[in-house]
Amino acid sequence: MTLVRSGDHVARREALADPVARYERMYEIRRFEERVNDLFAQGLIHGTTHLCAGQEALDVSLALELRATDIVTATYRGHGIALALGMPATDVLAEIMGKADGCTGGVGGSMHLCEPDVGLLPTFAIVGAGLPVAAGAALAFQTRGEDRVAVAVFGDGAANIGAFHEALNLAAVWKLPVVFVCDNNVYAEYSRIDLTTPLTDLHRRAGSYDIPGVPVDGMDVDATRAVLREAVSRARAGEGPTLVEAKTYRFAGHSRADQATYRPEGELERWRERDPLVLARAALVAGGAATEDDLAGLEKAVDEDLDAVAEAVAAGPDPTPAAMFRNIWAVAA
Amino acid sequence: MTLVRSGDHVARREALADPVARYERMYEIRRFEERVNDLFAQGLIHGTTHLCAGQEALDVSLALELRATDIVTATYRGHGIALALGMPATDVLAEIMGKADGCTGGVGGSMHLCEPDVGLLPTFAIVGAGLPVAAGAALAFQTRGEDRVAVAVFGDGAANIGAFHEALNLAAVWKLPVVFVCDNNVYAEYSRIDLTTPLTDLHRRAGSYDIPGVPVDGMDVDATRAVLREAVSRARAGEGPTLVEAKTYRFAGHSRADQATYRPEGELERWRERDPLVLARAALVAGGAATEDDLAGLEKAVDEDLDAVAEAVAAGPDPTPAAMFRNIWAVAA
Amino acid sequence: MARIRVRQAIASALSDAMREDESVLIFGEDIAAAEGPFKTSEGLLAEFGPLRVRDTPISEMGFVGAAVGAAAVGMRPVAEIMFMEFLGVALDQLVTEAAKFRYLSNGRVGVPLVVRASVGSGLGFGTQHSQTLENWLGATPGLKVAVPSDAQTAYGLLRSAIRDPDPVVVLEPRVLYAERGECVTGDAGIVPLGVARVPREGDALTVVALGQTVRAALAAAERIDAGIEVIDLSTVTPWDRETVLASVAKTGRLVTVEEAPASGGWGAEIVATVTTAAFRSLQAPPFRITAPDVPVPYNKALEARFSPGIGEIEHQLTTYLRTGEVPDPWWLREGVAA
Amino acid sequence: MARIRVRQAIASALSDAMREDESVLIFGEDIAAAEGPFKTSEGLLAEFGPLRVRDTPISEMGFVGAAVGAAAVGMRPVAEIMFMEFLGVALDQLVTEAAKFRYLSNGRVGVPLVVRASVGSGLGFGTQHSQTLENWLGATPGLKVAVPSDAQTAYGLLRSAIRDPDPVVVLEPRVLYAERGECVTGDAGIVPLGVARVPREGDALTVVALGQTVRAALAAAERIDAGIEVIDLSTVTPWDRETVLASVAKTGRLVTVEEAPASGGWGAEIVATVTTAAFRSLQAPPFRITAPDVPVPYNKALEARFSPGIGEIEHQLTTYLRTGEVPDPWWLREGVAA
Ligand SMILES: Cc1ncc(C[n+]2csc(CCOP(=O)(O)OP(=O)(O)O)c2C)c(N)n1
Ligand SMILES: Cc1ncc(C[n+]2csc(CCOP(=O)(O)OP(=O)(O)O)c2C)c(N)n1
Ligand SMILES: [Mg+2]
Ligand SMILES: [Mg+2]
Repeated sequence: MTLVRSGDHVARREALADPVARYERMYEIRRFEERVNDLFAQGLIHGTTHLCAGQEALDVSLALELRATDIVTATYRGHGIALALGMPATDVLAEIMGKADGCTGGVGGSMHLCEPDVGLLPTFAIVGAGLPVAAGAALAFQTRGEDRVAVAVFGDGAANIGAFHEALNLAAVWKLPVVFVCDNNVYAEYSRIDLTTPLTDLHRRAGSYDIPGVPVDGMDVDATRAVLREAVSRARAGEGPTLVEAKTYRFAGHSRADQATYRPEGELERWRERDPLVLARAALVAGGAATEDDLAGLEKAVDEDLDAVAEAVAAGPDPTPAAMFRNIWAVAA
Repeated sequence: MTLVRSGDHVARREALADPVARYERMYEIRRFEERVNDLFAQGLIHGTTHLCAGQEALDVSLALELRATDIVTATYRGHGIALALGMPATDVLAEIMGKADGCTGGVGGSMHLCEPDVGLLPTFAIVGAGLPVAAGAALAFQTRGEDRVAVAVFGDGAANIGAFHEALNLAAVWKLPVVFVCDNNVYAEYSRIDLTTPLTDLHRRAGSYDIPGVPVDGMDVDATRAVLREAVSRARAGEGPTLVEAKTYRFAGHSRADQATYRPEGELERWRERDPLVLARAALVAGGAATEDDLAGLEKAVDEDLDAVAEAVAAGPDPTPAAMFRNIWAVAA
Repeated sequence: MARIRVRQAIASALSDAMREDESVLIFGEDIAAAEGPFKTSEGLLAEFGPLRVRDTPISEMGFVGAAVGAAAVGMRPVAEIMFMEFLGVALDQLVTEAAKFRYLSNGRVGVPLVVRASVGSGLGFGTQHSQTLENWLGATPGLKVAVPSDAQTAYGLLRSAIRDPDPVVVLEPRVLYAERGECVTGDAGIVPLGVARVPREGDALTVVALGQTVRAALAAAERIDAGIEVIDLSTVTPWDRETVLASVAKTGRLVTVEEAPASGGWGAEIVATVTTAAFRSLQAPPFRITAPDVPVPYNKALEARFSPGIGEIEHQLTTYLRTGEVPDPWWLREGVAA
Repeated sequence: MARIRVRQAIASALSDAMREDESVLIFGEDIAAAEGPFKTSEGLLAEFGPLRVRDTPISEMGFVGAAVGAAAVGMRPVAEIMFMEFLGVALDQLVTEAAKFRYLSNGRVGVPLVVRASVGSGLGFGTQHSQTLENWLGATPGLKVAVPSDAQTAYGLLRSAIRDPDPVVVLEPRVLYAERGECVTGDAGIVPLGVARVPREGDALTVVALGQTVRAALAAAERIDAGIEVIDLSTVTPWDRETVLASVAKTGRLVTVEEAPASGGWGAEIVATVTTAAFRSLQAPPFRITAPDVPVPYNKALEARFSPGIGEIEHQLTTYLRTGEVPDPWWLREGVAA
């Protein structure tokens, strides 16, 4: 792998057609998050961040099933999706570090990644806010007769907020080309899902809008991919929205300060056995697509690249105060 | 029937134990609304109003199954509920006419009726707003260990708004003593229900919260009463919320200006055959509880009373400008 | 030049915009088949069809959010909010999302949406359907807010709002929908955002009004006839400092006329800014003519008194011109508010 | 007198209120088992149990509405909104419902709820989690809004808010949660609503600050040491006209210090009201020291410049005292905002 810079996004996205490259991307996401965690611990990053370890399979399969012209609304837990969709680690890390070269120029931060070239709208720090927006993008596609699709990715906790309900109903009644992907990682902040809703099989909420609701093992990249493929092609064919519930697990705490002491004993460990990276790696070796050595080499290359990225980003320029005055109105005031 | 004035609310409520009195109340509501309509036509009422003809059976059965200490949140289409719960026609009409003797002193109007003595919170002009409020009243009862129940009454259109979703989930996860009563009268303003949601059997939305969802023929006072009784006693027994969907029909237009020309041909006429008053009247006569003559006499008495009410209210005092400065802060500014 | 109703001017602006630009689509509750609760979309479904003219479920947060998404991918959606209050569940999408997309995308994702909402008192809709609430939007860099005062500005500001690359909220005084006025349509009828109008010139006193208070202020100024300049602010954020400051430089006196309570109203921003910028040219204390700090009452007579009418404005301005001092509003003069 | 953190002062206020009054119950996201995202409810679940201390689903409109209902039937709920922005879907319940119940019930149904929400910039939470947005609430007769500036006011205003018979929103500057300060608890520590504090007296200039700008204003005043009176507004609606007017009557000069952009901020109301009421006693133009009219930036250095800090306040006040003219803010002085 070589350092990818802005402009190569789509190529980076298309590389995922290769199963080995899919594993590589998942590995990159995992390691990227570890680095972000370290940089925080070292005081080199300001504010807060939300790591996505445990949901790499979902992020990568989503990227694989979408076209670069499709649109994604995601959340503050969005580093993995950004990387999966094709954003290079430099752009993402620079933003997280508030650098001038970050994807928003350093005014957004970890919760606000954006790359129109791969269809990523500014990620949403408000729970649920991205669902109606995805429906709206789909409305545009439908109105213009385009075969593009919009996808909203959101958490289990977001399924309890009003925007979820309104967006699904709107999409259902208008048969919009949108897929609602619920990343059910068992927790919303420090609350286990069963503390905040009696219905934990969230795909069943699709019934309220007479649309398909499909659960899937979100730790399994192939299974997830298959379900998303079906949902995306339904949308693209004009058959309306689907609610996909990917059952995943949040390996990290909610945000950087969180040690996740509220987890029942053994829960994390049980889920770790189903780590999407472990599963994907074993499948590649078992299927003969790559040897242990191939993968070890590839992992080393990713590690080295991320070293180089981290070094380059840290040395990059900070924005000047003028940055906060730009991009507020269409025409500079 | 004699003119009932403030203070006799509870007695008026309790009268409903008698099936003939139930019919009488339904008849009163229907005639009351006709008068309101006439007063508007004569330019004697300001603003707008939303008539409830067609939902009298629901209003009266609800009043019958609740205690005066229970709490109801209702909507701008609330004249019937107010009368059913025990508010005398004078208080309601005076408010609609903006009179000083109205239940809010004339500052509220048709959309904002209120009578704490019978558990009616100020009715809600914002669609959906009453559902979380009812859940909150139920939360108070639960916290204090009281066996009181809260009921939210709302329309089919309200089932598409975020507050519906959030309130039902909150009530379900906390097992609150609340009953959600959806008055599915087929229309939200000028839109038939199937134009704004693919799921028209709204009680099925209960499935999203793992609570019971029960449909009922809202034109039949006995059937409605039975379903409400079950839901209210579940709530009172601490078994949590129920979503009741009463299938009714809005005989009038949405609000005063609306001629409802958007209705499919014959629809109104078909529903008219199931007019709750016609059904209830026939049942009384058939069951021998009253003769045609009894009922004709009773209807005449109601008509006369409403004549007297209308006359008295029209002659009543208007509020002075000082009224708009009262009751904003707890202690007068 | 045709005299048309304000609601017709709005429908014309929508249809002209939809003819001019295929990316314009409109949606809201009962705006398609029923042509709008206030008939502001008459004829549009028939002309533009159900893809571009849509009835929505009662889901303000959902469809305002949908406007954000549609705008972010190149449409110019116009969402109708029947009564401004209903934005109470949708401010997130406007203030915290739409207004910030350009900033959060390094200038690459604009959100050219328009939200139209009816506002204000005067028709007996009661306290939950009669507020103006432009304060909900006014502290939001990236979001523009315009308020028409007659048929021409209803047409022209809406056309500008739809062409604008940023999110714009147009707050339409509901009481004006049925009013008639002259209205030039087409490009010549476009009224720019951010520019105040000066429908009446004078050199003794600057009166800044907005929306439904413009005509009352003008009528009061006619009656007094003593060099009163009346400014129709038209765009309340960002507002036209130049025009107002130039006027005050000339008159030395500033009064704002608001239909709603003083607290939290737009008048404070005008008075504060002008005072800071033009302190030495002020010859008398600037002040605000407003409603009292109470919810909008329902009763017809009370509602009529709530918002400052021609008589009240005339009284306050006359007293001010005569004495140079700030007059009491009616509720203090009459000792009504204890 | 103990020096405790602001978040501990808040937890103390909640527990003292819950001990005093059985009708107090609290809820919000992760406030029970996890003791609050900002640890403002430490120990409360353990002491008061799961009926009175509840974790909610992510449903701001739902649980703010539930607070309205619980309050309407006699409880005194305190709902926590983690970040003020999340009220963007719940203003309906506060502004259009809670604030109007007393009015719409002829005085028979009060809504003694409290909503606590964290506000403001300074911790790198980015543009959707750093606004202050008190403007969303300020035009609402019937609704009170208080903003603490240290441990004592955090404790004391919250106690008052909970005892108050009307709905009160307490906006807590998030950046203060970890700060320590002296804090008297119990009845002696209660700080009344609607009364401004005067932590520093002087006769040359009145500075009105709120929330996190109070300490910056005080520190700047210390440095300048030229008769600067600093007022901590404490309650932003309804605000204490008497104290501010008395101060300006003495000093003849008024400056407000806001952490957020000028447009739509609370400072306009103060400047406008004081100008109208005390025009003749003003010896120089009143003005507002604020953030620029931009969204809150994420980058640490940029965020630090966004909100007026001690140095900026000192500079502007010094220039003003020296010249009697309104100083330019840093972005104009430095030519940064093109
Ligand atoms: C409307 C709103 N309420 C609360 C929050 C605070 N918050 C941020 S993340 C989060 C938990 C979300 O959980 P979930 O939807 O399951 O997503 P996850 O974090 O697990 O990816 C909460 C409550 C918010 N950002 N927006
Ligand atoms: C949040 C909100 N959106 C829109 C409206 C305008 N409005 C008033 S009544 C109504 C229709 C409601 O329909 P439904 O819930 O079926 O009740 P019904 O009128 O049939 O009793 C609408 C859209 C409102 N009052 N509140
Ligand atoms: Mg989660
Ligand atoms: Mg209906």
